[in-house]
Amino acid sequence: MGSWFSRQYNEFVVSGRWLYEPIATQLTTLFDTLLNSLTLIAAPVVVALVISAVILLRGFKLGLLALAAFAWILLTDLWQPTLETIAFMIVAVALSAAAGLMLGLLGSVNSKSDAAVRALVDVMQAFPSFAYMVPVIVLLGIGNTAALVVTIIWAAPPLARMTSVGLRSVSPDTVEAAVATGASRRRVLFGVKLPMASHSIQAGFNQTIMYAIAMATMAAMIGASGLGVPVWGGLGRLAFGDALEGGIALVFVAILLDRISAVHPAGSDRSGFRPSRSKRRLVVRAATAAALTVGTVAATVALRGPWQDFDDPPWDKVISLRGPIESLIEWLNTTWGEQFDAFQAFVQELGLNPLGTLFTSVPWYVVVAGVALTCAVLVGRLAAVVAGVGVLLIGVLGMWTSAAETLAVITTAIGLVLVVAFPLGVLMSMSDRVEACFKPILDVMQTLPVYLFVIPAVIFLGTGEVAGTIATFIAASPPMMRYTNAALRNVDPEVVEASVMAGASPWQVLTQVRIPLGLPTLMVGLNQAVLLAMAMAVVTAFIGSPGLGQDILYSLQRFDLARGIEGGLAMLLVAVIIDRVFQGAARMLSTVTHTSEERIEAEA
Amino acid sequence: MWKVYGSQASRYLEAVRAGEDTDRLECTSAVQGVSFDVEPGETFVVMGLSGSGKSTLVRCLTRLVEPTDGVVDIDGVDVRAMTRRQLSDTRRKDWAMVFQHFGLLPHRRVLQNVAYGLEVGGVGRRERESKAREVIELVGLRGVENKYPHELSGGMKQRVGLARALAVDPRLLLLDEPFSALDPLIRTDLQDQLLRLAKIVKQTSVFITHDLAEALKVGDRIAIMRDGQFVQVGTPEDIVLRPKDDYVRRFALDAPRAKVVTARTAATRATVVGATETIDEARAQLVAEGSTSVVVHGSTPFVISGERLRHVDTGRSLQDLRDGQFAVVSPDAKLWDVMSQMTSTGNAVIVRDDDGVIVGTVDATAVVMGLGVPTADENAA
Amino acid sequence: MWKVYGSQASRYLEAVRAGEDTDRLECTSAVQGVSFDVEPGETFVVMGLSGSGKSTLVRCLTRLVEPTDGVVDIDGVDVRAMTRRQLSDTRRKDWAMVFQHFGLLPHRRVLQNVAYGLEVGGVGRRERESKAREVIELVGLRGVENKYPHELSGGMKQRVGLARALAVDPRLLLLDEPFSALDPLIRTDLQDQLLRLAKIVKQTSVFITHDLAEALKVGDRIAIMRDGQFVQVGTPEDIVLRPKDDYVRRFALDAPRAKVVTARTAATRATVVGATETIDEARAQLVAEGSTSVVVHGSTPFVISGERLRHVDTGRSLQDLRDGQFAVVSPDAKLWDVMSQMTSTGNAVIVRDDDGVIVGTVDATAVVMGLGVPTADENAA
Amino acid sequence: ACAQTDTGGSASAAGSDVAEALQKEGEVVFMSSDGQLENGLQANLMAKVIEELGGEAGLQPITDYTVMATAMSKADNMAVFDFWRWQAPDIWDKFVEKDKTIVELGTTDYKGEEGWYVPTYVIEGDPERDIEPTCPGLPDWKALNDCADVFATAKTAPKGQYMEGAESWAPFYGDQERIDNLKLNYEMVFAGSEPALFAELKSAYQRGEPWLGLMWRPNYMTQIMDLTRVEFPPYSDECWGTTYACQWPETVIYQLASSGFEEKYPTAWKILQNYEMPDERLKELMSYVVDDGMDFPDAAQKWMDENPEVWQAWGDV
Ligand SMILES: Nc1ncnc2c1ncn2[C@@H]1O[C@H](COP(=O)(O)OP(=O)(O)OP(=O)(O)O)[C@@H](O)[C@H]1O
Ligand SMILES: Nc1ncnc2c1ncn2[C@@H]1O[C@H](COP(=O)(O)OP(=O)(O)OP(=O)(O)O)[C@@H](O)[C@H]1O
Ligand SMILES: C[N+](C)(C)CC(=O)O
Ligand SMILES: [Mg+2]
Ligand SMILES: [Mg+2]
Repeated sequence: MGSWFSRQYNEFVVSGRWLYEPIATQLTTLFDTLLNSLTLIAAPVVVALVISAVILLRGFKLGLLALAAFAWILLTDLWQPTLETIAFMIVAVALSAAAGLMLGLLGSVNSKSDAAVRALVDVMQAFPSFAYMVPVIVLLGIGNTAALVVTIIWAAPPLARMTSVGLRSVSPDTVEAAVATGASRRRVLFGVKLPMASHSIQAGFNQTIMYAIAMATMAAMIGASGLGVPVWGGLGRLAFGDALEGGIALVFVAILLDRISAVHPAGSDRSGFRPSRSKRRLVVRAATAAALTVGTVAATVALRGPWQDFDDPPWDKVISLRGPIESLIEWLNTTWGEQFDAFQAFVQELGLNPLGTLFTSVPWYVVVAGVALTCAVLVGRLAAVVAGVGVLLIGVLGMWTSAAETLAVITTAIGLVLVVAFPLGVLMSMSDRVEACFKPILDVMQTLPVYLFVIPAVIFLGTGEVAGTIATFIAASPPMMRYTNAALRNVDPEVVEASVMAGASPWQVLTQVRIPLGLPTLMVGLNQAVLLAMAMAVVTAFIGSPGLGQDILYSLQRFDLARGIEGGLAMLLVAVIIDRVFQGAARMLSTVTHTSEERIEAEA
Repeated sequence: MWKVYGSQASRYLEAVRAGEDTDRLECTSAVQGVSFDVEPGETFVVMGLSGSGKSTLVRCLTRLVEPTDGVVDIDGVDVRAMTRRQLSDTRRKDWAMVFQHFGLLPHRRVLQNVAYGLEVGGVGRRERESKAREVIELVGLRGVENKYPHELSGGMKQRVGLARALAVDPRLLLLDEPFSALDPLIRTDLQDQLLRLAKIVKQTSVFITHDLAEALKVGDRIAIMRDGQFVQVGTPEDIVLRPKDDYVRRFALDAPRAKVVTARTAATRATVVGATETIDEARAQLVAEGSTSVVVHGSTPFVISGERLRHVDTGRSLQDLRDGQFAVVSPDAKLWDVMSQMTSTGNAVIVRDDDGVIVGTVDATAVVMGLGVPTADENAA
Repeated sequence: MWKVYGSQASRYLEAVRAGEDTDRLECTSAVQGVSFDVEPGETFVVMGLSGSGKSTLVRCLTRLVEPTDGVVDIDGVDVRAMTRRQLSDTRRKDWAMVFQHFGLLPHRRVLQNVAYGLEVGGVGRRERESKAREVIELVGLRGVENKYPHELSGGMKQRVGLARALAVDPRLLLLDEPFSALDPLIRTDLQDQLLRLAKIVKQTSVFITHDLAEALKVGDRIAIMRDGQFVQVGTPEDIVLRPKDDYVRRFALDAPRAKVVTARTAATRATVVGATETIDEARAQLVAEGSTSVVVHGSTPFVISGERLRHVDTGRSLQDLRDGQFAVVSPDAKLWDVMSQMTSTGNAVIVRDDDGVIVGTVDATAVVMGLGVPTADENAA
Repeated sequence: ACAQTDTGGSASAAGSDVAEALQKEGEVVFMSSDGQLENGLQANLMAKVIEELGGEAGLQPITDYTVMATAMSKADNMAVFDFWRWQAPDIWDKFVEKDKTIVELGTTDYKGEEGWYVPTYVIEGDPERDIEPTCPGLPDWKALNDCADVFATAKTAPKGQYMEGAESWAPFYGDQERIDNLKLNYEMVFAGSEPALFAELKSAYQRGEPWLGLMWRPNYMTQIMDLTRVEFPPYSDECWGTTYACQWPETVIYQLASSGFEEKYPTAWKILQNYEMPDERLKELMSYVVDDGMDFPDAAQKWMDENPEVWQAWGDV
């Protein structure tokens, strides 16, 4: 199957040149032009412009964060890669947004088109990005162009989803009012639906940005320039300090982008369509921004000397983390080595070994029947057939053992998530202070490139499935904590009050009310955690974690299109089956607990 | 008119016609064989509990929901035969609708919301804004033209909704529970405003509500709907005093009767005499007509009870028998107003129509009887 | 009692005490210096528009919301001084609450929902389920014990909510707009049921509503709340007939007066005579007492109007003057019932208290006056 | 592009012709792996040299041979200075032999030494760090079986652990055959990737624990650590590719270029032909990075500042 695809594809590479080459050329030109023009502007002016814009749009607090970000970037001598990342992001986000909007519009037409778009978007997201890197570079070579394509494929789905959801959940009252006034369909779409879905679209846009930046750093693997390069390079040299410098810069950029594009910036009016800001505050912001920009431009022109090159600060590195991190790691490694070893043995013996034996020893027909039955109960008959065939297909592809290994790692990691991250989420939901404490940590964890902590993990835990499991657990924890927190906090306050009024203790309220009622949302969180764990399979393959990730990594390193496609397909199948099962469970629970489906969708 | 929801809607109708059992078809029959006329200038109210099919009915009229079967004729045009284009056109020019949850465009200011219908209809900016300002004034919203909907209170939002509908000078105005999301005091305000407008512009409208008091207040005629069918159609008094079945009666029990029943209904016949006639003449006429009181006609008419007239000295003039103040009300006055007058004067009230003809009098007994409170036996039933 | 929302709550109170300006503090003062007593067995109603602070007030009573300042004393215990533990304990045993949106546990069956309070209180399974079944029967829900809340209609859900509250035999029952999410007919049903229960178990309760008709119907006393303060506290009749200010008056205008005003209020004094007395004696007594009618006491008492008595032959016995049927009502009967009787008999109604003492009579005029409709002048004001 | 520096000014008369020619030819790009010291350093050095000589040169960061080869095959101006042909035979077959989109530019002056390495303290101990020798019989391979328990881990015990890089490398090293045919009591374990392999070694080295795994010279790790290669029976053409029961061959490392390079960038091509990087020189360059903590451009610059005559001679074409 994979080799058949590989043959077809190789033919297309030759015969389809007329189709893809012009597109690639356009992309390349676009990116180069943008980067060149950015490089032409003096660094201080770029900094001043960006900070001014941030202040104007989001206020002084975020302006301060932007200032800190630039200070870090300039002091660690990462100006050039940062500019490249910015240029990359501008192009990638613009194109992903265009693609996502189109798909979303298409999906909102009717329920059939919605189903089609949803399926497409599911595949785009569940198919491991590493697996389509190879086909893309076969087509376009390496470098920013290929990276852009991969990033666009990866980042468009969230916007498509949210656009479609947003358009379909526009208050039917308002749409009806417009129709009753005699407005045409086009008018209703552009004059009513799109503006009213703008919140939802904006939230999708925010997601798209976050996906794009995650992929932009990953794409350093296929030759994208930008901050991913120092991170990968640092890791390659085992210069973790260097990698961390780049990683911190990335986190800064990501958090800034996130806050700027967030739908409800902190402190704004949640209910209002247009938060009515006080005019005076706006004026102060505008004045500061203008003063900052003008001052910087003037100073730059006056001091042309030291900034002569206009594209690089006149100093070398001022801050370097290499030394301190090196000593820290050495200290940890030499002092706690035995404890790390013990922990490794613990996870191996209690989680991975028994589960691995279980997954590989169960006969295939039992698995097929089991999966089909589960789907039949939770989702429906059609889904059961599809899932059953899917599991069979994994066997046919020859990915049975790999899939079992992957599942063992994921199951162990999710077990750890349930034991560690879920209680932390509960804790977050019970105390505002704990929540405030964890939020920034979760933000950083989710924006930090995963591989940044994967390689150092090897120092402590060695290579292999234990390190892979731990890395997977760490990556999959944030969504579980977030969703747990949200699920438990969003429970109908009246039911909680009724319970308190009946004299229930906080523990009783938690176990008898909050958890049962939040269960659908908790399931969504668990689903997210599992899907994220799946996505980690390739990353952990870099540190020798066995399973489907190895197949994809192999394909990447040996140019084996066939094996990559097969591995990718197997992963897609596993992910889709898991996703459907969890969604089915969530839906079933939600009919009992009466949480509306839209709410789940909105949270997802 | 029929509206059946569900994929087997057409089969449903066939089954109904053939008298078959419809249970096995998975359909919701929201409107079932309803038929009615609305007179020009009339406010026709449809009332019923939640889910009784009111919204569906009114949406079928303008094909916001396609009727499954039936005829809709508005201003002599067969609505169901209209093309898409004609329909849009008519919606722009002739019909307007007010919604329970306002249905305002959150991203537009009040002025642009009100002008929306005109904008859709292709009216130029200046013209439509001046028209919008006019209507905004009419609904008492002057000064908020430049606010966004989320900056307004519920009552103000609904005024905007009303203004938007009125801005196009619709020939037919549809209102789907326009006030039910509002606080009682604000609701009363808006009902009064609507009544005032209805009087000024002689608006033809179909008004949906689930609140009987509201229906009685704004409706010229009321249709009580239940499970997709009209249980009773009639004037407010019909509904309150002559409920057709138990269902309507249960609603009517809580009705503010004093504000529904008219003086005409409650009035008892009185013998009318001129101020110059003698007491004897009046007495004779009273006996002949078998009425219980005499109204002495003149510029300030007054009432003499039969009892009093019978025991009074015949020598005196009728004029001498005037005892206190007497209010005069029109036959359409509600008993509430009659009682107001009675409380002020302490006397019976004279009912005189616009042509100066005395219809009768309403005394305390007539009020109590006129309110039509069910007897103790009926109550127990 | 005070409840101020916001981070500067304590400063707000100081500022109020010092008479300073509070505008610059970013606080919402939801309940402002409200103070009241509830008698055992009484239903105390708090009514007011949305946002007036009703929910906050009732939540402060049981510390679901911590009051900013003030004293809460229930059954002689200082609620604000209770420890967490005591509070839980008291909530389990002595207090219960019914919520607007029912607040049922969606994942538990009706039986377990009703038994929830007992379960939390540590009552054994068998005992709590038998008690729950009892209460389920009481609210008329037999047969649905094993359904889930989402399988029930709104009215049934609220019955479950009520049953859950009643299951613990609370000394104090709090109800926060328990019926406002329901259809009018169902609401009436539940109000009647609540009244019946209140009578049976002599329940002390605080009932929140924004519907005046409901307040008048279920309340022994009513507090009208506005912007966190009590505008007026009084019996239903006080509110309707003696509104303290314009705000209350506007509400009262729409009140179903006939169902509020009692016969005691409307009755006019009558001269009471024995059946054996002569007409002359009765006449003399009437004149002496200056009343307008005579009630002839006996096993079936009847009324003779002063007018008639004056013109009648002195030779006849009082008994001969009985003309038609005369109904007897208690002083607490509402005018609605009085009017029912009047409609049946066509005569005035005799008001007699439980001890057999005649309080007076109510004739049509008394009814009209008793309804207290504002005079035309007042109306205009 | 690299920042211009003003240390030059020594361009000869011939130099100005070269500069002109280079200008006309346009930008050439060198593949640079940040993670592979020897590779990245050379790419940085030559980019600087070309620019100093008046031309334009860029760097393409890479992390992977496959990705690199695809890029080179699509372009006509790319070159790489350090390519381990034997470890990527399918790339060689496809792009060099079959498609001919990549051509040989030359071979390096230094040779690669791959093989099984252990930290030297395993053999000799390290009194300074208080480490006893744990397998003094090494580097002779015959000592391996006696030390199996020394190299054993939780995963492989009672066998010893031999750590290999990625699964995709294994076929070309014949490690499994070597283990089987020499009857070694060892199990092969994959680190997953080059950085992971390095991290494993580094962890063990820091802790002073025994470690046995694939490593090679020249390389960052062999540069910073004291490692010793296990001595297997001597290499023979018969053994390699069949039993693998022998030492690795001395690795010839290739330099490659896009196939159009010579035709379209003749001047640059000649400069690259002139370029020499003997073992000693590479070690010197690498020590700037490893010992002095410089980054690649600075290391290249320092070397150029100190040896202007050497690199200027390369520009004599
Ligand atoms: N789009 C639809 N598809 C299927 N059934 C529908 C649809 N819209 C309404 N119904 C059903 O038709 C019936 C009548 O609904 P309708 O909305 O007309 O009632 P209503 O009287 O306006 O109620 P409310 O007071 O709640 O607005 C209900 O049983 C409802 O469930
Ligand atoms: N948690 C809170 N924080 C801040 N303000 C609050 C909070 N809860 C209520 N308020 C404010 O206190 C005031 C009174 O609210 P409350 O809910 O008591 O009113 P209510 O009379 O019960 O209204 P409704 O009829 O809508 O239930 C309102 O202005 C409300 O906005
Ligand atoms: C010897 N290896 C192939 C693993 C290393 C290199 O790519 O240089
Ligand atoms: Mg409706
Ligand atoms: Mg409330």
